[in-house]
Amino acid sequence: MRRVVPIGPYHPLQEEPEFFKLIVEGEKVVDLEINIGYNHRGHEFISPTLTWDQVPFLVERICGICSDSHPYAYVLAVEDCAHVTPPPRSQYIRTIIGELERIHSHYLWLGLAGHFIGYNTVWMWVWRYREPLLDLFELIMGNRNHYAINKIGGARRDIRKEDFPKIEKYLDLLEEKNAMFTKAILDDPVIRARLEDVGVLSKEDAIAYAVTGPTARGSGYAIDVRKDDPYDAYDKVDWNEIVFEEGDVLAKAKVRLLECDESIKIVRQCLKNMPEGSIETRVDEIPPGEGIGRHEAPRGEVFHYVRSNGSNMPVRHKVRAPSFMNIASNVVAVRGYSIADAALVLASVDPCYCCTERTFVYQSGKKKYSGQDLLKLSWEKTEKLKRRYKK
Amino acid sequence: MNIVRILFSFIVFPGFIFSAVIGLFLTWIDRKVTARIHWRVGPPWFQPYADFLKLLLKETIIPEGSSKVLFFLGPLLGVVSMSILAVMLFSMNFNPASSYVGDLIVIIYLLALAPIGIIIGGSASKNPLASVGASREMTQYFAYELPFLFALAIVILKAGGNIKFGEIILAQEATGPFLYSLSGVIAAVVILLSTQAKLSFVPFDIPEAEQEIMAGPYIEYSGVALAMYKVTRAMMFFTLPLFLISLVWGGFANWWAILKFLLIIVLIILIKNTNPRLRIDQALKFFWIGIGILSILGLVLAFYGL
Amino acid sequence: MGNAKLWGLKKSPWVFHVAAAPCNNCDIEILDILTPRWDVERFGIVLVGSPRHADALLVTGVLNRKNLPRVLEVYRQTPKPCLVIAIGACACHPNIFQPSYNVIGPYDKYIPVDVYIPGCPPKPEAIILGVVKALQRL
Amino acid sequence: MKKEYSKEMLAEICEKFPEVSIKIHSPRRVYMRISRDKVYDFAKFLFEEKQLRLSIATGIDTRDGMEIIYHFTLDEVGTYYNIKTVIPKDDLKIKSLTPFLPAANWIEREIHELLGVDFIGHPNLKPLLTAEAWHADLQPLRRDYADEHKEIKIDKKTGGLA
Repeated sequence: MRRVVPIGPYHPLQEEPEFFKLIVEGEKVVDLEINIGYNHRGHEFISPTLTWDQVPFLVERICGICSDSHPYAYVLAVEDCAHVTPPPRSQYIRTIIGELERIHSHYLWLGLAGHFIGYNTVWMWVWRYREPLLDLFELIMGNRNHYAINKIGGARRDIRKEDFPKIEKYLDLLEEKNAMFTKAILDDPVIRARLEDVGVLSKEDAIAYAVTGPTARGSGYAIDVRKDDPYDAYDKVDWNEIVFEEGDVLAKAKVRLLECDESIKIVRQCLKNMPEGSIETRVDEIPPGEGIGRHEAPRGEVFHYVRSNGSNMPVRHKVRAPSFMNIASNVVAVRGYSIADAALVLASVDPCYCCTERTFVYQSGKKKYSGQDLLKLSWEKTEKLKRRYKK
Repeated sequence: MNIVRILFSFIVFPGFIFSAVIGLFLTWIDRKVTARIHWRVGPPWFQPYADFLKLLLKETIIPEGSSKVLFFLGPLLGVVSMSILAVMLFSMNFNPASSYVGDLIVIIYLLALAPIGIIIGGSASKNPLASVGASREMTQYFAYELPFLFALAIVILKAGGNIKFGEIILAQEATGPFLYSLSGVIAAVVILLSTQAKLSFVPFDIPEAEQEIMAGPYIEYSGVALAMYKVTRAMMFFTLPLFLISLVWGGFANWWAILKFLLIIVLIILIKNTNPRLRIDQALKFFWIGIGILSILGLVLAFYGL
Repeated sequence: MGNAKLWGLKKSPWVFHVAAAPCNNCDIEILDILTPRWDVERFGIVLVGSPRHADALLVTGVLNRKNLPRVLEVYRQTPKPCLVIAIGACACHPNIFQPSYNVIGPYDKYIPVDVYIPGCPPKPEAIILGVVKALQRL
Repeated sequence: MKKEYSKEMLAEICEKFPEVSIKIHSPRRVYMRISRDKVYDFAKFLFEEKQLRLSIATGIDTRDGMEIIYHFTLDEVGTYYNIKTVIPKDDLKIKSLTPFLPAANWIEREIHELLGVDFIGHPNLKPLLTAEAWHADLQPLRRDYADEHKEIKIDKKTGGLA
């Protein structure tokens, strides 16, 4: 007897609305229909209505978890188009933020993966150690998410000398905790029973569906933009690409866990070797032409293509998020497994589909705080954080 | 006069109201301990009562096209069976003479009523996820019931083949709790794991896996009906550990029982918080092969008096 | 009776999370307030899996043509009385997404919204403050 | 050592497809122009024989016609080989790549939906992103699109069309 089990559009498995129709026989999934578009906001339509320097703020709001990756790929694309090379210090800054974001994203996924298999303790513990990283972001860039660090021709903010030890201190904590999580999660027999040989995506399917990121590397398909097409500081640091052959959910989890260690390594080296100097080159105009930017986001390769006609706005701006390719591969990965596994497999590619700065708090129609007041509150908190970290 | 006493014992003490109040308090302990394990603070003590009160006073929506009678029968079955179970456990512990032949069988049936209520309710909801939940509940019931019955057989064997509940308690008073023997430990472990499954706690919360099938059988329930399910769950959290204590740990008609009771509760909460959810086929394998063989071994040991 | 109901609602608001077309950040911050540093379970706030169990809907992101019918359906399925709390700048106004063909504007055009918590994303403190304000207004 | 595009590969392409015009934008960004009829064979050659990965395809509405760019990448050297083709606006048809490359499925559906290009041989050319109530003949990324979405009225009760 065939039945349709809907997952979504509103389902606790996903933070975002997507609709998966699982066609099941008993508990076994025989087919999957994916219906997306619940999150379609038309970025490619809005982008040509904004100027070159406004677009990073728009693409930042494609996805809140990879809110560094999209602007990063976008500025790389524009720099490719205009043949601009940003100053070395800004390259290092961008690399550091890119890697810190990767840790934040992988930890987020790890916590949610724990939640999905009903292991809330993992979720709470992992997110407990993710929280100081968000404080660090707030300290460096003034916001917990939506960092706004990338700018055409450089970085928007500098990392101050006095923040270095704070980052180092956090990395020490993280290194210790990451070893703990890796051991705890990979040695737990019940977790292994749930994750091993589930949702296997073979290498052939991975190539045919052109998946990217940890999803591909978990299937033995060794692609990583940071190694293949090194940009910014990635060819000046020493790190390893993590590849596993199995293709199951456990392999993807392993890739993400071990990648955090590599990210720690990269950030340490960047902090150590960071050159002095300015953090941006002036870009006066974008000449007519086209440019491609790619960045290895936590989920895979982010691809941005821009075309300029010499005016102050892009003519066409194409965005390809890694999940666009990864989610389509679920159709083959989920077939033949049970509903309980399907939920896990759908989450295992770390699906991500994906707001502005005006803030008011209204209380029964009366304005209580203005934007300025809130900005002040925010500064005060940043100061407080700084004091706390000094101790 | 007698009727009033019986009604009092079923509705107030130790029946519905008493076990519901204590049960809800235990769910607070559960949430608090869970929160502490998670490095959190956790809810205040009145939280489960506030939840219950709010659900009672909220709108109850009956999904279109589902049978009203069956939709409410589901939660009602659980509440009624757990009230009766609480009364039986108390009367037999404090007055073993009130026991009659075969009352253990009655208790087994009462314990089965709660999952049957969930299956009825889930099937009556007319929701694909609820029916998946109901079918998982059924599978899981068949999974844990077999070793559970074997464990009860161990207890009966050790009590000298007596299926009177009062006799089991008296036998333990005479020879010491069954727990202090090898087969008694096996029986206790099996009953504890079945309790975990009966309570639908992780790793056996498969029927109501929130992240997979959105609370499963309860998905369409709201207001009073959901409150009844919640209170059934709370009452089970009270009566099932008591059942375990009276079967293998010498009854609860003494002050030590409170400590034993809390120990079992904390054990259940710890198991809940240090395991991920199993898949339904893994749960089936676990109960039938792993725990099944263990319980048969216990039966053999009990036969030789170990 | 009325007081008891109010007390119950105030002390135990169960929330269901409705994400229309968000960028994920507000959603992540909502999950964040459940985790150790903020722990809203102290106030009895629990994230539930079905709109049937919910007392409050946390809505995030902008509405678009495809998810509007679903959001309305979720609102219909929620037993009344229920609060609607719009979290994030997008839920209050489409903002940067205004020119898009697929975005159809703020929530309050379609469902009654009780509280607005703007910010991109609002800090967890702001979300907790907003929910508490909403409960105080009851 | 910085890896980049290989001369041998470009020579092989020129030999097999003599009509390709190649522009090297930067060491790792190669743009190749080819006529519409040859795109299928060329893409097949790149995917099957040269093991290139299809990253995405971009559709651009230009004055000369609908331009489609297939972004292929060779991960060993990290180079993008982009196939450009122009389709005249009065005949928006091109052969689909989906039969041999499943990854192209969603990409082509998206271009079909937002720009109105028909992909011949595509198994399931249904709208991917827009709502059920969206007019199929409205393609928002085209140059002649003039905010027609403002005309679509919404029923406030059901969320569908008024």
